Amino acid sequence: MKLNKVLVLAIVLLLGVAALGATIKIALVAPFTGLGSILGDYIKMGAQLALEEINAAGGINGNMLEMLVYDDAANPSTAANVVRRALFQDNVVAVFGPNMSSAVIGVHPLAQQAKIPMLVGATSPSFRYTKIPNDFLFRLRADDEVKVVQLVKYAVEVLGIKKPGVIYGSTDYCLAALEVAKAEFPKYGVEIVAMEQIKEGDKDATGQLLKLKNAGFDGLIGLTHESEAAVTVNQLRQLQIDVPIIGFSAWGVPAFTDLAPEAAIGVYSVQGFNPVDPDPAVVAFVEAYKARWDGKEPSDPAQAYYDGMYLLAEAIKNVGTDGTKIAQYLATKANIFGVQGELKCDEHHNFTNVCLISQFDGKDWRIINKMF
Amino acid sequence: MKKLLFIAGAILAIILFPILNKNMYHLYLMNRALIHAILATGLVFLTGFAGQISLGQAGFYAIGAYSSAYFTVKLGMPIPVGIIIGIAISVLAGFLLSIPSFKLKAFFLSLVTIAFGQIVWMLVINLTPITGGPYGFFGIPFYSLGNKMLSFGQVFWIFGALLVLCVYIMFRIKHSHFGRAMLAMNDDDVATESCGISTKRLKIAAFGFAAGLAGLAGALYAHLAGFLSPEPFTFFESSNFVAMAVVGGLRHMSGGVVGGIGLTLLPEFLRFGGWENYYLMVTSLIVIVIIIFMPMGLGPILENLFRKTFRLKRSNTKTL
Amino acid sequence: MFLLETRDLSVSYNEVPALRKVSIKAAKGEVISVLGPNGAGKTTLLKSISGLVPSEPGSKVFLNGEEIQNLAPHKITRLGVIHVPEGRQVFAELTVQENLEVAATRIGLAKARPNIERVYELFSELKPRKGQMAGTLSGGEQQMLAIGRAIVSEPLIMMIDEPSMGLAPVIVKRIFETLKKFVKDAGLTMLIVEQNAKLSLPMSDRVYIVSQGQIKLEGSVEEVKSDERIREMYFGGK
Amino acid sequence: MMLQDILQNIVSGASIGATYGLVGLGVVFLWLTISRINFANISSAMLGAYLFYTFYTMVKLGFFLSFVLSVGVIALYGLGLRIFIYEPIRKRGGGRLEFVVATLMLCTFWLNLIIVTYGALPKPFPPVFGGSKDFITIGSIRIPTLYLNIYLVIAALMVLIYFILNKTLIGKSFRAAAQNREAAALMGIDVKVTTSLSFVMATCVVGIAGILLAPIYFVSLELGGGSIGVKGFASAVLGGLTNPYGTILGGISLGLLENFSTLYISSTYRDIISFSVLVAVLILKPSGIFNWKGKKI
Amino acid sequence: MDILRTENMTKSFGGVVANNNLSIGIPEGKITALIGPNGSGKTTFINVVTGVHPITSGKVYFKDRDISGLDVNVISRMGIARTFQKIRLFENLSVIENVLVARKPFYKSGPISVVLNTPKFKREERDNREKALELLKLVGLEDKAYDSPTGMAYGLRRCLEIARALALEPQLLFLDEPAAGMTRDEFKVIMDLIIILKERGITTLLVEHTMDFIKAVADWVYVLNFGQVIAQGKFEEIERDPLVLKAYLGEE
Ligand SMILES: Nc1ncnc2c1ncn2[C@@H]1O[C@H](COP(=O)(O)OP(=O)(O)OP(=O)(O)O)[C@@H](O)[C@H]1O
Ligand SMILES: Nc1ncnc2c1ncn2[C@@H]1O[C@H](COP(=O)(O)OP(=O)(O)OP(=O)(O)O)[C@@H](O)[C@H]1O
Ligand SMILES: CC(C)C[C@H](N)C(=O)O
Ligand SMILES: [Mg+2]
Ligand SMILES: [Mg+2]
Repeated sequence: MKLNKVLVLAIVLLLGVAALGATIKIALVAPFTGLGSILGDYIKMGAQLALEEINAAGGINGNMLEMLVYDDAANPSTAANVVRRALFQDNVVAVFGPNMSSAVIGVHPLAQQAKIPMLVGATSPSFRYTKIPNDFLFRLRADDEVKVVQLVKYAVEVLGIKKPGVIYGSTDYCLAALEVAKAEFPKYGVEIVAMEQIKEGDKDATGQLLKLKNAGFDGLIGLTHESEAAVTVNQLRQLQIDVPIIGFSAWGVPAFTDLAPEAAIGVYSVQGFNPVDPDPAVVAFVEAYKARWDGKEPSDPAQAYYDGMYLLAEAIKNVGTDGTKIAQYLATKANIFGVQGELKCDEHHNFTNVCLISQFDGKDWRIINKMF
Repeated sequence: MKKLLFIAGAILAIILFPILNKNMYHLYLMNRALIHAILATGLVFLTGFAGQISLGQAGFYAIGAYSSAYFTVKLGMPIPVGIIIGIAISVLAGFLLSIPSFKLKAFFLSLVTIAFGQIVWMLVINLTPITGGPYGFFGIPFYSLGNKMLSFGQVFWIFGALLVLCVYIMFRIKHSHFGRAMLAMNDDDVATESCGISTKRLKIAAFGFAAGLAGLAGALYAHLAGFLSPEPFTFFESSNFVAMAVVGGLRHMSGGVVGGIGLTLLPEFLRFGGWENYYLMVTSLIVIVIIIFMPMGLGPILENLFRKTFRLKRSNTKTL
Repeated sequence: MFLLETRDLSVSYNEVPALRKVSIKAAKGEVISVLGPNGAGKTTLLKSISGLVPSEPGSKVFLNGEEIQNLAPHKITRLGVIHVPEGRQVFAELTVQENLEVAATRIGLAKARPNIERVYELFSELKPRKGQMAGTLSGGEQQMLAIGRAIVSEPLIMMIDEPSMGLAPVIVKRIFETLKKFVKDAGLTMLIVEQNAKLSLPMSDRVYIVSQGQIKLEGSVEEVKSDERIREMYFGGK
Repeated sequence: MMLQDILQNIVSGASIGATYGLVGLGVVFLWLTISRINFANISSAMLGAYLFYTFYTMVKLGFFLSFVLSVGVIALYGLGLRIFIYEPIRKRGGGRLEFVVATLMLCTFWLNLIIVTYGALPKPFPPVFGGSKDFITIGSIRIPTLYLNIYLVIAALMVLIYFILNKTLIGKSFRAAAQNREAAALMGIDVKVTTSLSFVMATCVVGIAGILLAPIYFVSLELGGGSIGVKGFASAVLGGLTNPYGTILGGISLGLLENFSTLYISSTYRDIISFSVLVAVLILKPSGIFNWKGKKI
Repeated sequence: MDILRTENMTKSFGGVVANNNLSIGIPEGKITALIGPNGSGKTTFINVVTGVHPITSGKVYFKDRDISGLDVNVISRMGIARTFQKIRLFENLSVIENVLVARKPFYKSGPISVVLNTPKFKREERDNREKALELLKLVGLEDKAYDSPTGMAYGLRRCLEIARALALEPQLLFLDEPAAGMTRDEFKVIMDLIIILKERGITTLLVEHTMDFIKAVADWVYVLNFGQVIAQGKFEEIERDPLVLKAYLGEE
């Protein structure tokens, strides 16, 4: 059954390639090995789904898309190797990824040098166009500043948190969010009472939580990755500390709630994507994704790169495969409706600012609020 | 004569490579390979000759990289000065790390070196004002002459020359009273001391030398890549460095070079085309297989091959 | 039939021959001395009998008429061929007591308990050191322990490599007296490699002189003693 | 700070530390029996956890059968380690460092094998040892039932390993064979069997540890590549690499050190502090502070 | 004149007192023997004097200089060389290199001249190699100079160890059971060697259990038991001492 599908697909692809000759090579740089490989498969599956759809519909002006996949091991230094290979040896038309912010900041000059557009799902606000004016660099989803601004707003205005305590991780993803939070709370006249770090991989947060408790916090702001989120909520319950909890985007995913299904009930999160979103575009995407990938559920990066592939296809369809032209088109003209809604390049070179506030009800993330 | 031939061959290869191959990716990769070769050469010296284990070499690599980056970017020093400062700080750290080795043997020492690597790595992450922390350190100047940027090919020549220099220094030291003393210490501490040799000083020197080469490698990397982030300085990298030294051949001059270049290129050949999930498994299996079948490393085997093809005899000053 | 017999035993290290077609025999209850200069191959002979070094094809070792040259060393040991190796080879990080207990592997700990006590009686120096790591014993104490281990395992044949090495004269005497008693009481068969021929010959039945990996001379003690060169070498022309 | 909080911190620190010690037991075992450090030690924990997860959650075989099967597979793996890694390297003249590198690479291998077979997402562990809501309350301190179960197993394993190695003849022959293979053979010890058994037992201990720790560490890659491996090694070294009790104590003190530097100094610099203390302690007492016999390696 | 003197030297390992309040003098230019039952503390004496074991209490004077507490290498360079009861060679070095290791203190070239391979360094290397060969000749190992010491016969290994010790150009030489495991023929070589050394003015302290050997060479004998001196004198006197007879020689 599955094999058949693959076979048919392969034949279609082959026929397409044989019939039309030229293929358009695109690179995808993401982590597939080591501890950082959680995201790689989502990214690849999202992008590939879009690519197959586009090819099945006849490709771009009759030319098929071909995706070359590269592993960056979630390591900017490796990303620097593979992006060079993509750009200078494999001569791709565009690069998707890397997905890690520090890697993007490290390698984006190469895109400029090669005049090839680079579309990334990394979310740190540190490489907004206003700060790093690279005409070839684009972001496919809402950046973290957008999300944390919403998170803080919700925490103060709706949850009524007056003395927020923050627990955060040690990656750039967490630290960048922390910076934004530190700047945002004072705008509401609220001071963060304590900030404690939990390292990736730690399985005990007693010390940190006790410190927050002693600082008298009345709400927890969670800026960590999924596993640490699970550790944190589990231990909050153990210590019988009862405060509202609102977490960053890594808190709004099944990877977190699966690990702490009971303790996570009632937790709020700011999300970039919610699979139970009733928006028809989302519903269609989730169905297509599940059908293609054995019932696996998509996630935020999957939709971002899915959208990205359509954006790129749109650009190539209109201006051909010249990198500079594609970049110009993406920056000024590209405008499509994707899973995330309307995609259009803004002054930060972000295509969207969509995010959601949701609450976990023990099974799903119930959407409370969706912002564009 | 034969030695000259060998050296001439090596130099010729280094000179020709960038002329024959202008692919930016290949050159960049070879530059990284040379950097790793320099670092692994230091490890061959430290472990193969002096008998001290270090599983924290990425720590020195980081110190060299961030120091040079800091001094060139934040304090505006020229690149060579930055590199020298990077080496100097690494060497000092190396001296410091040699202190536990006076008392600690083998695996107790290896834990200390792991801890050292972890401490440096966590300092890199947490000393954000100096290192940029997990955000990374950006805008590190690339090699240039006057105000003309060098090409990757020219950089390759510089790195190649540095590597040859490092191996040459190690070669001379190995075939001197210092090298003999180190090999002796590797066999038997007490007997070496009884020969009137201070093993403490030898250990300090060996750690210093290896740290210096790692620092040099780090500094070279910083200016090659143009940015730094904590990821290339983890325990995983430290263990890769040791793997390079072992795969190349711990007790051989060429060990670091063969292992450093080999283990940099191997995963790059496999990282693509549907292999992206599997290549690390394959690479680690290949390394295991090499160790199982050739625990003495690839270096000596290549040396023999070279000897056979050029019909060279083994030199008669036998070093066992 | 002989209890132990080697036939054309040859051994090489890295293709350099160390033993060439050596044939020796030992009947039950016999004490055999093996003499020879440094590097003659005496140690190699014992090692190849006990299986520590592989012998070359064509070599045969018989124990009670059965071929044992291809058995693993621990199996040969379990058959009762106990080798006290050159250089003591005590387990440095086991205590004295533990060293003796490990030696009981062949016959089982329960059966070996009285033997262990006998060793402590025989080598009273070891008794206060029961709990000391064997590696920190003095050279002679280690030698006592090595011989003690052999005694614990109730050998059928004891092959002992330079037992007097590093031992004070008083202990040497004690050891040789004990060994004699074992031979007499328990019918032990012994193969002694000993440089101090003055000590080993009086208790030996027959002697093999090895040199450059070959048997140069073989015979009873008297026959050997009458050989001029041997007297020169081992008895200082006395 | 309230006394109750401090007590709670002690309990949590000691608990997480005990898990380090548990992993360290595997290190000690292999060190004592073959004088090698298996840097893929922690991989056995990951394999144990994933195997159990497969048998219990995916194949649904029930607790007992799943446990036995997982441990059985791990035992085979241990045997494989000896036959395919340890022996060939030793036979061809490779030393400890070659074994170190081979096992480091093995660690990478298993990690990525798990990624391609199970994916990289952590998986929840079935609450067979106590759910996330089960606590024992002593005064005002709450200890998850899960941890109590873990304590029991740790105590049992610790005593068992100590007993095997120091009180049984087979244990002594393990150690003898580690120190001198030739002499061990001359004592009638079958060195092949003892090394096989050592590997099997060392991997099984860590494999069982993996199953036990999975509720805390999740069925995740962290069990096979995170910091717990290094911390387990550190615990073993604090126990002098030879002392099972010392190893557990070493782990517990490491955990306490971590939790108290979080509480009183800084959560950011916690690991730097604990690693520095570790180094200092080793320099002061090279044979391990929790190694009262003072044995040297 | 005593070249080496200990004053109330005590060494204990936990409860075991291996050397108990020893006050011993080693006369310069003579051959002194140190004998005693197994475990009486002879090797420990050497280890403490050469700095391998830290001293528990008391003092050691070498040519009237207090050397207790100094590092092994410092003491060795002052002119005290030794061999080990259990032979310790550098198995990964060739025979001549084993000897050359002990020549290191005589090299003047620093790392820089080594790396530049200066003529001065080359000359030094050549001279020291010659010196090493000379020593190998003295002990009869010159034809094995470039072989590995591993697998070499026991007696030859012992000789190599002595050559290595002599490479330090010592004034005082400690030999810990040099004749153990040798035939008369073979230890004669070493006996002759010690006498040659004596003629060259090297003081030797000899630990041995072979009485023929001691008898032939020793000028003075100390007998230890339980870490204390129980007798001293010429060998002929010692031989008849009832205490020694009972504790060591085992004759009634
Ligand atoms: N492991 C080895 N590798 C290479 N050669 C060896 C090895 N062991 C022994 N030999 C060689 O084999 C020969 C016989 O050695 P063996 O040890 O059997 O002599 P031996 O008679 O016991 O001498 P000794 O009286 O010194 O103990 C020697 O020439 C020695 O150099
Ligand atoms: N590290 C140690 N711990 C405990 N006891 C020790 C240690 N080292 C030596 N000893 C004990 O000290 C005593 C003296 O040992 P030493 O080696 O000096 O004896 P020796 O006179 O050289 O004997 P031999 O003639 O047997 O070589 C011995 O009984 C030994 O067991
Ligand atoms: C979701 C995160 C783990 C990754 C994040 N998007 C980044 O920019 O690094
Ligand atoms: Mg012998
Ligand atoms: Mg002694």
